[in-house]
Amino acid sequence: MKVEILLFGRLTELLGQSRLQLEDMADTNSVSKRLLDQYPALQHIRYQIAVNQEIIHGNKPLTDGMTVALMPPFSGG
Amino acid sequence: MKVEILLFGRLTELLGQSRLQLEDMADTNSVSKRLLDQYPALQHIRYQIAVNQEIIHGNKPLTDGMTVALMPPFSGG
Amino acid sequence: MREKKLKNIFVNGAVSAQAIADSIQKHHSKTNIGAHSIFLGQVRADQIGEQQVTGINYTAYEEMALEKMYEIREAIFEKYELTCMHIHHSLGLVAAGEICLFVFTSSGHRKAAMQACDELVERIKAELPIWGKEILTDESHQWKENK
Amino acid sequence: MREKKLKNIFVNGAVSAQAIADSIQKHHSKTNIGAHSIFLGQVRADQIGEQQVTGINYTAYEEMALEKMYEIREAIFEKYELTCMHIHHSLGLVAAGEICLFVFTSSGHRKAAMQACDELVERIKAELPIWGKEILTDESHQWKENK
Repeated sequence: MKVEILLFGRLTELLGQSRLQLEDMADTNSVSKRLLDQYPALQHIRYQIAVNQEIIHGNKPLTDGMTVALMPPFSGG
Repeated sequence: MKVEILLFGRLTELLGQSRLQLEDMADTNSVSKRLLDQYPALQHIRYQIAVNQEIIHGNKPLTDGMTVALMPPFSGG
Repeated sequence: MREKKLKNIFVNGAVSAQAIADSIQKHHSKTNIGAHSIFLGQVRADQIGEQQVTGINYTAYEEMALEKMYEIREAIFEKYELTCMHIHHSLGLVAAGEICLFVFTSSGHRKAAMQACDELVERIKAELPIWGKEILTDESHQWKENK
Repeated sequence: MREKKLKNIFVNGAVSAQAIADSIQKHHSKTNIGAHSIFLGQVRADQIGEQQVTGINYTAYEEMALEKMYEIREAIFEKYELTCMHIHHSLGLVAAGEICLFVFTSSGHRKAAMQACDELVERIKAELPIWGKEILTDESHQWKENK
């Protein structure tokens, strides 16, 4: 079971990439935890999570092929 | 003692002119009355009066050389 | 009496899209501006019974309108943190579909420009001695009235 | 799932004054329009300590932004009596003094266009997944955040 992770704004700098794949992620909390283990600086960055382009609140179960976007505060306009 | 009368909007049509001079007008009420005597259709038209470009409310005494503007409702923009 | 500089707001006929573009373009050098708010009044081809409005012929008590506009301009600059404000209103004939009013405000942050633009439009319509004569298809006419 | 047509809002680099003029010009044939309201976002050369902002580099989660914009567009058309609505947002580098956002609403009477334009600007800034990276004089950068 694979999910695709999309990174935006300052997160692309922090992680040095804008897109990665993670395996065996049961839910969005697992994604956050895995990335935080790997990139401890993430704890200083506020971000929202969108699953398949819908912003979620709290934890959300994931299934194969889903797209999880980590989005820092918007600054368009 | 002369005052200058300026007419605007539909009043220019009704009076057939946009500017006239009246003599011996002590105040704005006299102006309205004199014009109404001459153009009875004026009674059907709402208008504001400006004396020397300032809108007045009620009656206002006039002195030589003043300009009295009769202004129907505005419709700019 | 203090000195004051009256700015002309009147243009002959319609305001062109090109004039609007030129005005926007001129503000690219003002790099303290973060927001522009623009209002454009366009002449509608309203249906009046059997007839349609083909254009509006504008006249004004010009001297008084410019005095009044000066007063409004001062009040708006006092009330909002604007970098600039530009107003143009047509005189003479403006055909249906063409622009008769151009209000343009700019500021560092968006709220000031937006609120100032709204207030300017309301005050211009309510307070400037300008009259629009709607010309109909059969060349008859009727006098417009702002609500 | 009902069919829906996503409209692209993104343009490469700055929105030009000419593009704005062309857009205004196109509306001259719509003679049921009486009012246009336009908001333009312009990049400010803000002072950041010793440095100045020379431009903003915009990136977006494009697919999601267009989906979200579709939703916003539908809601605004539902709420206000508009004849048209056009939105353009820059991607990539926009130099200080240049336009990065163009919001354009039109309606028969002024209130609808003005209120819709205001609400669109607020929603675009709050809800579209777009990020601006401010480029400073010394080529360092910082990430912008909308308040």
